[in-house]
Amino acid sequence: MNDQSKIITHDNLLKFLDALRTSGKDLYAPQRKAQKTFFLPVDNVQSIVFDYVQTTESPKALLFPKVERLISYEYVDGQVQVMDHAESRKVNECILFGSRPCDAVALKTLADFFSRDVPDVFMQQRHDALTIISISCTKKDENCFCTSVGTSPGDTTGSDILLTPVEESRYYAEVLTEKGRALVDALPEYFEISGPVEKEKYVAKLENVFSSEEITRRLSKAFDDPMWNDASLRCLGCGTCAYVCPVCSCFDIQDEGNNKRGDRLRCWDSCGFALFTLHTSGHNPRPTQSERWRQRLMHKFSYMPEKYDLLGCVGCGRCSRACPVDMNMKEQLEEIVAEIKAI
Amino acid sequence: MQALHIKAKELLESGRVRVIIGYGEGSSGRVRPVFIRNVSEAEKLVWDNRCKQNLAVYLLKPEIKKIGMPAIVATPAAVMSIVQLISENQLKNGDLVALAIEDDSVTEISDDVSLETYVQSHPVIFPPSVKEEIRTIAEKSLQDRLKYWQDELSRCIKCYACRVACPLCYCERCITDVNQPQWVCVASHLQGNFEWHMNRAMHLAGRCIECGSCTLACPVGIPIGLITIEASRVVEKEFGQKPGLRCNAPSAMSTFKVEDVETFIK
Amino acid sequence: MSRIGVFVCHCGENISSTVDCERVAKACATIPGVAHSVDYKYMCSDPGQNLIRDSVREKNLTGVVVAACSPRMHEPTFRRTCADVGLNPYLCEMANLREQCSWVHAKSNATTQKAIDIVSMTVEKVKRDKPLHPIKVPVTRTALVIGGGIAGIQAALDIANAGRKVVLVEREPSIGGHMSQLSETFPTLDCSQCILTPRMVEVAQHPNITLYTYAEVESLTGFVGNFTARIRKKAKSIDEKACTGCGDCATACPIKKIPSEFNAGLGLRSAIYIPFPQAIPNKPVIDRQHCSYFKNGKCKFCVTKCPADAIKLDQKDEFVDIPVGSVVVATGFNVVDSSFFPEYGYGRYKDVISGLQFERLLSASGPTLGELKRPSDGTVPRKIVFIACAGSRDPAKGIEYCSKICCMYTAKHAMLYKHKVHDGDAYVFYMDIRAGGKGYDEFVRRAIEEDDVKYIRGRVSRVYERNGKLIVRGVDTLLNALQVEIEADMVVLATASVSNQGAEELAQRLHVSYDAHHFFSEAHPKLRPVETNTAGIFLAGACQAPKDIPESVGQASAAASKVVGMFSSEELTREPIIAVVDRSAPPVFSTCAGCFMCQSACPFNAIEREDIKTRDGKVIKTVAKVNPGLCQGCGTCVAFCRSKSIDLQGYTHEQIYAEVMELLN
Amino acid sequence: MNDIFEPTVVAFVCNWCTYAGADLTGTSRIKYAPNVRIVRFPCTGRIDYNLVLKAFEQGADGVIVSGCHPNDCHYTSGNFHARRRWIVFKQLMEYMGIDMRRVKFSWVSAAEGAKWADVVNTTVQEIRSLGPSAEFSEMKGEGIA
Repeated sequence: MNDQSKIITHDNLLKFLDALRTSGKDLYAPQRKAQKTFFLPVDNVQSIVFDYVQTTESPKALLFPKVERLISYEYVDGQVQVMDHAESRKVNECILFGSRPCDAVALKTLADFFSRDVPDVFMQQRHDALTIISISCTKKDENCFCTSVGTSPGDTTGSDILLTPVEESRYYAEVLTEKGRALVDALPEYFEISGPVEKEKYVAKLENVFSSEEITRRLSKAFDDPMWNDASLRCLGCGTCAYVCPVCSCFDIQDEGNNKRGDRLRCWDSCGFALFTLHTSGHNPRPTQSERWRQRLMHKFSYMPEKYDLLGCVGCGRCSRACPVDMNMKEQLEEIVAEIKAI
Repeated sequence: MQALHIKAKELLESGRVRVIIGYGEGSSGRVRPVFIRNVSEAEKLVWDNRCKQNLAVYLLKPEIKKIGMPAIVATPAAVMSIVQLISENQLKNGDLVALAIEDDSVTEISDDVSLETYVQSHPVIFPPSVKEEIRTIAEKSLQDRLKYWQDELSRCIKCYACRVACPLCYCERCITDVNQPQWVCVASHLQGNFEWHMNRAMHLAGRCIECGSCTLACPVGIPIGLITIEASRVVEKEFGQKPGLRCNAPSAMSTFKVEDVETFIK
Repeated sequence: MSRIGVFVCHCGENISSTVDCERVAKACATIPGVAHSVDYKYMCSDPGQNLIRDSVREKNLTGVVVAACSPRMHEPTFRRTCADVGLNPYLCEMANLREQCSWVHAKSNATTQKAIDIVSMTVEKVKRDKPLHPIKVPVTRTALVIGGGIAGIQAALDIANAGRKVVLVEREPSIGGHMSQLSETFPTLDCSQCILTPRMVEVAQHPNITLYTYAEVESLTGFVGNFTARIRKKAKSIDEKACTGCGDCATACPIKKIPSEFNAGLGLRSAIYIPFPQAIPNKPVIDRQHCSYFKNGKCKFCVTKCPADAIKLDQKDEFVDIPVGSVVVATGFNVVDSSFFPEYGYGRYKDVISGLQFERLLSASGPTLGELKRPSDGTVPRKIVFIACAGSRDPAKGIEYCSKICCMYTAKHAMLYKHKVHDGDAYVFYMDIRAGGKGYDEFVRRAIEEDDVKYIRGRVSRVYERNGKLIVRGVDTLLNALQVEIEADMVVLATASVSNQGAEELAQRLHVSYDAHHFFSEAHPKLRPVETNTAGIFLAGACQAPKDIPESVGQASAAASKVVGMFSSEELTREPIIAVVDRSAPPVFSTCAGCFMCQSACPFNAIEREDIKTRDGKVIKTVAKVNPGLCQGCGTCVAFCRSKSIDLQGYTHEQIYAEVMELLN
Repeated sequence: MNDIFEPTVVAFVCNWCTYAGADLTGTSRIKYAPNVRIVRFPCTGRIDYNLVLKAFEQGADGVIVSGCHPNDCHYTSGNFHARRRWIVFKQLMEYMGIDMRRVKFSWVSAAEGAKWADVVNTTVQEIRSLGPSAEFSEMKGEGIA
């Protein structure tokens, strides 16, 4: 029996969150806006929602904001003064509540990806300051495929605390890391020690439809497959899939400013845009949507595993749900398994 | 739907068209754009009240153009976009066959005259909820409107789904991709988002045919269509011109009348 | 990195009295990309320009900012200076520190700061300037002269005598203008018609001049060197070729009581008429407003009487389009009408008349054949009062300016009166006597001293009738503001000169600027007095401002020499400030999406469609293309282009953007 | 320290009318507030609405847009095109909640030197009473982590 396994009631959970919120930490949790669910700063714990299969946007912005200031410069008395925000800023302690196990895996992937060779200080600072309280999935939809990419509805990877809803509005809480333990230890009154809980009984059942290794193997032969063209005909080339994806991490560096002062910003970018690979000469190595759609798949399932031993997809299904023209990731992957001959 | 299948087969079989741009069954009970190139696939075409997305956007997509003569399953809004695109030299007579469906009968519309006749009798009708939203925003005070839009636009992630979903956003290089100078901030901070949506509005003024595809496409649920609808409404109110009605109509924003009225230029 | 030179001019003290020029130069030296920054007393002087030349050479400058007066003043000067030392002239721009800074603000820190900002912004613009090369366009070597008064006649003759074709358009049935109405001219008292008529005849007979009378300029399109003038030939209702000018028609015409324009309303004319005996062409026109045939469909007496069968009642207005290379506007002036002076009784009392009417009374060709008689009863006026500045220099009446010619013609009038009525009394009420000009002051003195004209310095408050006399009540400011009352037989008003009727509409048709009084504006009050801001259009005579005959003739000759100079070569060079459509390397070819909104936006039809083709002729895309010969550089298309695929040379997106960014940081 | 708020006003003007008019203000030695910075364009038709946005983003408190009176455009119709653009732009900005009292549109001809001074002075005065522009400075930086 794990002494870090506890039980918390729904009411106590809200009290616990409220206590965290008022402790000076930033608390982000799923809330509704325009009939969609987003991780937003919490003003009132009552506005936190629990009835989602998956949020519209992923929580990746907490590690990798859509716009992040890297440096600032100012021209003073004929001298340029540069301020490196990696050195000067102070990242506040932050709690992410309500992420799904797949999100926690994704955030770990993101952090791992950004810490290879030269570690990204911005990412590291945010990751160090972030405590993740995830909730296991008791529901799924047809866009979910976490089990096929190596995770599962009750996966503890990446979370600091994992809550699994059990009977009577209670949650089975697995306190997984030091960060998680620190939170619980500071507010022990809301938790009860739990006996053994058979988590599998409560979490959603999701059939494994393919193996990611299989996909990786098949993609290595599929670069010139005619399938890409057909599959991407309806793709219009927006960045929605990349921006809602918890793992997509492409960015663009933009300087905004004038002769006197300005900022260097890191902004989200997407390989779905024609502009992404457009050369100054006018040449574009990925001239049509077909190459761009292929790139998206290849990057996640071929290049990332081969180069970094990381999988670029956690099967959350957000891209499929958000796509304005119903490009469906799971369907595409199934097609790859079915259509492309294995080696 | 049966009539649509028959028409599709007939068009493909006769070789008159190479591809039918239509709606097919998608995931999670949604419909999705499909491109039917073989008679055997014709039965995949679907027509019901889920078919809202403006498919005219595909008429200008190079990959689709490459296939050859298209027929398009067209909502009234799509026909309006086609008319507007013709007036903007992006399409011309004979470039496509539009298939308008009513009570399970399919009408082919392809020449300028029939397109114009069709749009006259088939105005784009919003759902009442859109009308309600327009009214509420109009009634807000200036400050409340600013708050409202700042709140909405702060969610924008600049995925440009609104841009790609719009049949009239066909520029090969969008102003937001122009970087010498950078007219529109690339970053999706609030200022950059405001700039982007203000530019979209100005660029669609007198051109937006109010199909609402941008709002449908927005993954974060911003009612962005309201801005471009307002832009076209202003043009109609001030200059008496509605887009998407005539194939040779000059653009309202690049023409003028000496008697245009304003009260604010002193 | 740019190497910009900044040259701050003190303009004597014009700039330096409110702007700390030294500080401006110092501040600008710290702008990144500025390699050299100095101030100097007179940048436009020879040493000043040498300073620029030397710096360009020694410091290898890649651009020059001259912070001095308005670019409208000296930009060409400094661009030439730069060109002298091999710097492309379009890499030199001016920062306007005088007209838009030092002259309009008090000496203060804020004023100097503004000056620094103006220069910094210009530096940013110049950093992004590209070398440009003037555009050559062919010239149509025919001039259009609008207005057949003395200025138009002089300009037309000078141009024609230089061997160039002229089209002269006159609104009235005859050329001659106001000068043909005058009796004698100051200061020599030679007869106006005697000196004018030969010129009119010369115009009619000149092989290089095509004359359109009773015609107006309907529109002017195109641009310098290549205008097209559309002339409306109003229906004269006469076959001019057939007409012999015998005048039988006018005799036959039953409608005879129309006030004659030529006689300033003092005489009458018929509905078919030749305005005056010396008219050119000496052919009648039918005034359709008054003709009974056109009013009631009956009459045709003239048709019956015409021995040449020359009367064509069904004639219609005709339009001719004439290509011309330049235009001289010489549309003259007018005098204010009677409603302007209720206090003087003008329009109410027959014997209160305008100076122009008085000219007609004095003229041998006038309604009294040169005998001076009162319009009311035909008697000779024994006492006559001239009121100078009738309307002029009167802000209360909306005319602040001096009409310039009145002092002289009033002296002339008084003098001529005294010559005709030796024992009569002539009084002149005046504000100041402005008699600058060769022999002018001597002329006025002669009127006072030799002809005993009584000059009273003061204004007239009222003229009213009492016992058949016109009581002129005024004040003599030289006699302690003593009230003066004169019982006069006649009063002559030196009415203010105003712009001609329709001047504003004509200016709009020609796209030339005009002032608040609708006089046409010259390009520069001192240095370009005969040019307008619209290249190829010149001004002559009183359409620009009130002028006397020698000045009008002088300006007409000046305008003619400008035209002849322009016509001296087959090609013109134009400023390369034109729009250019983006053309990029394949596979993009051009970012233009081909919506052609620019086409409907362009006021000059300068945007064409161009097919970009593969080598085997397949069209890849159709994009906009600017015809550099037609583009005038307004940039309207540039602001319309959604994808920013058109840019305006000299005012590029990058330049203006950089200016705004610099201004506000 | 001066307590009066000195607004920054940017003026976008056409070369032929308002710029010349502003030159005339100078030649006539009519004084006006030094808060204005003039950017010269060939024609009002050339003035991009984005510049108004950029001006506010860069911290302008007010903007003046001025050119030739209707019918007086040196290029015939650039000002008519501009007029349409401003009619639409103004209403859309207001729809988005922006206070357009900070943008002054005027026709100032080459002969109206006094009017130019008046336009600048009244604008500066009005903007001064409105206070510093807040809408755009609020948006600036919002959403940057």
